[in-house]
Amino acid sequence: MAERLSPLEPVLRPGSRGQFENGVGVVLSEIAPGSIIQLAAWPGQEKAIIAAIKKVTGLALPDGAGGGVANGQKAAFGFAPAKFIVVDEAESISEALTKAVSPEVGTVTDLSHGRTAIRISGAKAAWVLAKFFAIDFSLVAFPVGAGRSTVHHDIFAQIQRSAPDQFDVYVFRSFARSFWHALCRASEEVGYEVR
Amino acid sequence: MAEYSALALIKNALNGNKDWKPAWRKPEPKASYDVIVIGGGGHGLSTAYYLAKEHGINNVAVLEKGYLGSGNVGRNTTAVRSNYLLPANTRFYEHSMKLWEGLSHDLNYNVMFSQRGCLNLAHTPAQLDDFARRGNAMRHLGVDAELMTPAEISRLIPAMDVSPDARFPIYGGLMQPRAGTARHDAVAWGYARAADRRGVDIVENCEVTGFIREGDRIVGVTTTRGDIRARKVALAVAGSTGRVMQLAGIERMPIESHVLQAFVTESLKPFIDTVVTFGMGHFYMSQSDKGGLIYGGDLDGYNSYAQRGNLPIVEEVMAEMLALFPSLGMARVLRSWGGVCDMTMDGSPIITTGPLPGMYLNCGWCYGGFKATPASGWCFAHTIAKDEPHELNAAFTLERFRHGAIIDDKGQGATPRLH
Amino acid sequence: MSPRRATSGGRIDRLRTIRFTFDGKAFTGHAGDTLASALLANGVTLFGRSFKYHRPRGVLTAGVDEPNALVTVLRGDVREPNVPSTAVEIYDGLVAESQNRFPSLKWDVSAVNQLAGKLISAGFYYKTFMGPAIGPFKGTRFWMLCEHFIRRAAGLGRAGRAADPSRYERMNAFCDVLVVGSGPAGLMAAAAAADKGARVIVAELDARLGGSANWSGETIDGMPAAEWAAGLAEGLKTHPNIRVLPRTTVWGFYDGNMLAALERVTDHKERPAKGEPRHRHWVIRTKKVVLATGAMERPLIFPGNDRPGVMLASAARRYANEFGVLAGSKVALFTNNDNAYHAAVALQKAGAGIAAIIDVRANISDAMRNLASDAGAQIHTGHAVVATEGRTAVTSIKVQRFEATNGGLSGEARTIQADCLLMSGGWSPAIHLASQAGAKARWDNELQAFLPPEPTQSWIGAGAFNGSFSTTEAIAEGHAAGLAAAGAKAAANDDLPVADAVAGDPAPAPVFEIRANGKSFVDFQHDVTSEDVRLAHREGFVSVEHLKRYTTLGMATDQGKTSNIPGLAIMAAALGKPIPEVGTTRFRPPFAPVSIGSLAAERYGDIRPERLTPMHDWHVKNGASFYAAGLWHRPMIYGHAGETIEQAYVREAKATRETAGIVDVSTLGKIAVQGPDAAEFLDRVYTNMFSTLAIGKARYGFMLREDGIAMDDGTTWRLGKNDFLMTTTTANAGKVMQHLEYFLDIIWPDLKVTLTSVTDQWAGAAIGGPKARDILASCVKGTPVDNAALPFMGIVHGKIADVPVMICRLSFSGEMAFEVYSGADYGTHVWQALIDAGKPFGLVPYGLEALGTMRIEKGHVTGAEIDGRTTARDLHLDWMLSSKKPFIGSAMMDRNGLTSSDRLQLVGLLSLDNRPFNGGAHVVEELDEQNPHGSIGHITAACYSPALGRYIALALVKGGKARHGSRAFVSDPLRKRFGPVQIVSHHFYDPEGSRMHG
Amino acid sequence: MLITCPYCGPRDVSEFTYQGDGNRERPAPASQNLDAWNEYVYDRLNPAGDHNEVWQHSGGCRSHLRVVRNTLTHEISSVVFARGHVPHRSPSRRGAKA
Repeated sequence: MAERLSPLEPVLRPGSRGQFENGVGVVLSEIAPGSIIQLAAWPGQEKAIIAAIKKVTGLALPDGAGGGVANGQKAAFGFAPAKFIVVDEAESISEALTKAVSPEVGTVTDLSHGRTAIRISGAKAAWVLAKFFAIDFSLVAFPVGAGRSTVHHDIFAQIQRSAPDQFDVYVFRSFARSFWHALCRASEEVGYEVR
Repeated sequence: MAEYSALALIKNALNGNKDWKPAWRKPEPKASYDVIVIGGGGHGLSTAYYLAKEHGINNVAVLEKGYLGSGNVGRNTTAVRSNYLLPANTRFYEHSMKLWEGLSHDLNYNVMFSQRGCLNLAHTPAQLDDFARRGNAMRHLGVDAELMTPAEISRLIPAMDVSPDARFPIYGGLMQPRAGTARHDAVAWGYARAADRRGVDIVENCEVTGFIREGDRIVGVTTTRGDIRARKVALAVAGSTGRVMQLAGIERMPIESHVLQAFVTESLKPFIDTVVTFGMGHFYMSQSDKGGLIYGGDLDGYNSYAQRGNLPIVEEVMAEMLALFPSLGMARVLRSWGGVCDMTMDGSPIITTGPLPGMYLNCGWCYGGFKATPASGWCFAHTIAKDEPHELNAAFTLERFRHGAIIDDKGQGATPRLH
Repeated sequence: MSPRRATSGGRIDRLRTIRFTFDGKAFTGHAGDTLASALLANGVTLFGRSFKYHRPRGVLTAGVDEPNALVTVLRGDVREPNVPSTAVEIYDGLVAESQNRFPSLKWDVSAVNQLAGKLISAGFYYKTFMGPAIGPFKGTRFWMLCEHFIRRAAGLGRAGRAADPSRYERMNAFCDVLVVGSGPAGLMAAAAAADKGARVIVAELDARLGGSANWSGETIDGMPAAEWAAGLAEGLKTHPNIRVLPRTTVWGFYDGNMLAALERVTDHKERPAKGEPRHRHWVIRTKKVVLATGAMERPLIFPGNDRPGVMLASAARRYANEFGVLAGSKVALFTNNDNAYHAAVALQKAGAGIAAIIDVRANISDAMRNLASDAGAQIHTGHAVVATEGRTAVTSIKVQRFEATNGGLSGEARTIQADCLLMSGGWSPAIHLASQAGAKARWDNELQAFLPPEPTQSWIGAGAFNGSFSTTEAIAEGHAAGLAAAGAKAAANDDLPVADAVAGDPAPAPVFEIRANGKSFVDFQHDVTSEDVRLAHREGFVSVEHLKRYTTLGMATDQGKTSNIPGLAIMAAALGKPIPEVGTTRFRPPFAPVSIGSLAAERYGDIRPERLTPMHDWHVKNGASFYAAGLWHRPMIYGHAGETIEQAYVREAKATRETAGIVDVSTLGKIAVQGPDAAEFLDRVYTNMFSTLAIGKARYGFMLREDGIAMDDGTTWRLGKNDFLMTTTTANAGKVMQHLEYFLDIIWPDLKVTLTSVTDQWAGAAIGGPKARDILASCVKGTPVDNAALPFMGIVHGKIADVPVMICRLSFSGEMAFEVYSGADYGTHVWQALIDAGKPFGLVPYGLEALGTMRIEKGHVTGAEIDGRTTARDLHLDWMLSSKKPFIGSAMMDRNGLTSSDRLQLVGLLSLDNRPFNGGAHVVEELDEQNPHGSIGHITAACYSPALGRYIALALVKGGKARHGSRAFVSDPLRKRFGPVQIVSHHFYDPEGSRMHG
Repeated sequence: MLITCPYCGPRDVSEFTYQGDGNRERPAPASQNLDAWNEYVYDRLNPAGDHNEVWQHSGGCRSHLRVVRNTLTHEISSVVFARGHVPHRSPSRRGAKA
């Protein structure tokens, strides 16, 4: 099959920029997972969805609003009541999930092309993201694995904290380039490296 | 000699300014009047003035719960224009414009009406067509309107970014040359003084606490300064309509009260000589004679009686301002304030008899109240005096919603925050 | 050595010399100086001109409350007007200018305004300039002529036209405790809260933490207060729980304990570091706020109180102790309270001579007498200053015996030589933020000040903010507030720092004004005098708001920080009422002026993000020019060299009708509607039926609002039993999504439906024209695309260039056409494959102009017709209104206002003079170019129709269909286009649809 | 102003869309009672004080919320899901194991 073309392709230029002479504050990269899948449960069917996610991906989602888990190749998190995002390096888990979720339980929606996944990591990652998003990035308020739905003006974002100093930001594909530019600019102050 | 004139100024200056009279008396309310107007804002005062002037009804009290002009007449961005799309609105606001043009003389009070023009910027060809539709609609009703090219706009407002590389480049604009600004407080004070000189009692610090009824009929009000009876009780309390109608037992109205913020910068030397609006958001600006840039944007977007705004709109307005004027990043906002607007379901006002016998209602001014002040009072006075609307306000009924005869200039439907 | 720089003292760095210019003249100062302190040190007394009378003015204060000494700071062409020089930190190369003077600060022609004095008193402009009632200057003309000159005389600094090159940023912060102010109270509060584990932010508006400790000259814990504060501040900066924000003004207290602050990150630097913002706009959400904002000293109101060299006593004390600068060499002080005595000592220590202390009070304490004697000052109790002399600086003052109880003056006026007069009229706590938070201040008669109200939001006050003016109180209250904010309690045995100072009486004598001959200024910047306040009283402008608005008292850039209380007091005296009955104004954001750039923050230069389709880069490479469509960029035309826009779209449309064309439709809103109740849900939201739609088929759908007005249209595809893909117009995608979500959540929560925006998931290419099917057939694998396999409104799945695609046969252009959807990341790949496949057939890419042309020819409606006022019937779409079921809007759509016969209805127009139409032109029955009237409707969209070979338009016209075949006129006075038209059906082209059904 | 979304926690008002008076009752879909429709579509309670409102967390989880908010002080006294969804517990402090 043809290569997938990221909206960031012409603008993602590896290298260090901004005030990086004394070390980079953040590292920016695109994750480009094979699959980004949304699952939604009907009332009372959340556990069944969580079980289906576990069955297909092996990821055990914790209870609670915005709870999530990330292991490097795969990730999952809640982003709205009874709604979850599952991310996988593999391209076609949507079919497996669709099989695992019957219409009585909920729905599966493939967003693999519709969302662009940008990773920001490093000591200043929370500082840079706080320039855009009005959510509390402290570890206490936003634990590792958890997911958040938020917005920067017109740009809707789902954010998962995949490590203490690492966030994966899912934005609508059509906005990805604009957001990338803004993110780079906001990172200049702390020095950044694009990988 | 007129009470106010250049000669009077000189005469009084020579006398140490000791002889100026109060702009209006501070009378005790009488036990009864022919007409009570509730609300000592622009609309209430102009209603009282035109009742006296046009209809010879002088036995009138204007009741104001706080200080005179404490509502939206003193909290707006002072723009005056009649550049509406739909004929009912255009005719009404054009009548207002004509009254504005003679107002300082009429009131013997300089309301500083400055016809410096109002320019709506268009940022796409489709938007320019839309503005042309409106401008042509105005022209077909005898109202002035012109389209401007980006080059003309650049000459008129040199500080504006008209470059084609702008995020939303300017394709042109709709200009109403006769539009402009007026000194908002002066409008309230000018009407108050002129009404006072015609015998109207203006009673400040007099809050209406209830309505006196005989059967269904409203025959007066109870107030913090005692009961006052009247043959006719007229409401001009936009911003508080919900609250006052509740006192009359009417809980539901086609109105939501929303807070609208406004801003002024520090005084600057002349920077912009017209009123300008941004087409890809909600932003409007002019410059006061003192030099402050006066500007505003969208409603905060939720019901409020608090006259207090929130931060997101502040940020949005400033961002839009800099999109047009990138040199103003270093200018500074000096003050912000909030006014409470009666937002109706179609964005157009209500001037009507009723809804209760003995009651007359003037409300629902949304954003448009200040520029409407003369015509609103003029039409309302007619409606009160004749017990039927003038043809200029005949469409502004309460019943229009039920019948679908809505006057929706923005085409947003029954979502008040979008009008 | 600078003439007014003390030989030692202050917290400036005397080893670092900084060079700057003021009004073109070179000066030097030291690191740590403000522009005001550096200029004062150089002996400069004249800083600016006042607003109305253009009187010479010097420095009144040492901080953000400065009304007089405003300057414009220049960086190249970029101007920052109206900055108080008291708040500008100097840096090498700083260029500053004075304002509101011509030709120079020293010789200002407008100073002639002073002669007009009484003529241009408060509100004079309301009483004149109306002009004649008849003649060429009637109406508004005369006023506008006057206004022209008034505007040029008014205003302060000049804003530039050069774009501001600065960067601004927003920062969202969360904490447990925000401490505002870092004087002794703030420092103590921050330390106490952080030690209890709270996340703390400390904001200080000055560069240096410490507040009054930096200039009080007191001793705390046995060391100079400034050193004590510096030590504590150092501890805070390294505390893991604390973020310290110097140069940060907390200016707004918003709902929900959300505060806004402005950090001036680089204003004090010659140039910012890479990526560093000039200002950072902090939005801080905090559980508790500790307000330790201190208090501001008030001036006294007496004739000549505005002369350069008249300064607040606390400001002079600060200049002496913090900057090592003497406000004068021979200093007189005028006071109604004990504070001036401390200032006298500070100045004397710094090297000034103290000429006299004039105190309105008849009796003062022994402690104060001792201070005066330490300072070598002669005390004149029961006296007042009645005049000052000098032109651009004080040279002497006149004093007279004064009776504080009745304000009476008596005896001979005596002259005292002094080059500086310091005044102290008592203190006003800086309660602005508390007032913004929503409550009303309360008057304290003892302190003659408004004190903070009961909190309406979650804040705690400490120190001078509370009216607790001693350092000992500030330390204790700060400590207690910090603990309380962190949820702990202060204990009696807490070991607190001990401040050592001569105790003064915090209460001033209730004297605000000395009434003697001459102008006494209340609002210095706006030139509001005490006589203006009394004039307002005479004319009935007696409520505090009327006073402000009529006289402009307190409306200047300093927002009345020095003038509000004296103004109120003079009005109260005129009314014979106590001050609180006149009222206090509610403070509103901002506390001090805020740069507009900081509020626009990262959106300055980037007002809205751009939305790009998957094929955007292809369009750019292939010569497209673009329109903004909401946030999207959409190709308008793919112009060839030398083509006009009309030529380009005519070529594109023609090619499409003759062979084939392809257009990017990825911007259409796409909503996945999934779940067992999806079909039922669609039946309720669309006017027509969707439950009957077969899997693998699409249907055109139409939506109304609740009020029966048309809302949106689009096709919806049934991909599975429980799986629909709805498309919306580009413009309404977000609105329709919210509309559907509202009904699902609020009205029909029992329906099992999931709604997901999948606009960005799919790339869409619409390929249409007589050759479209052949092109598809040549490149689609895995499915036939003939009439049988892919009938009108059918959907098939296949592959193009190895990529899975979904193809629906539907048409907007009126040609046989197909929408090809693929995963967005494959969009360009599929698009290129279609372009390649189409090459032999003559396929052309086309843009919105050609798309618009073809839809006008077909009479399809878009946003110009579905404009929020039209109904389905107006648009001849009544056939879409199912009578078999209720749907959103069905109950309201038949109201008589929406069905009356004179509504605007959709028609077509043919140009009869072979000239183009413009959108927005009106239609009339009788042409009158001079006096246009009688509009019966307007043109919604117009084009040259290549298919018809003439100019056509869609229009909304009263009566609509009934006028088909009749003649009318286009009337477009805005563009001076008038001419005859024929009204026809809106279906101009192929009304039977034979081409698309083919 | 902050609104505490039952799912997302306290968020800025800018993340929410106001959907107005929450006291309105939609007539049965097939109802022809024009008075009832008129009241539902056009009439609003507009109290000065506590108001029952509907908000959507459009910049977050997109849930609709029923909010009781004081129109004089902007104080919010209650927020629940409009959709009768069982309120979620707040996220555990431990979070997920990475």
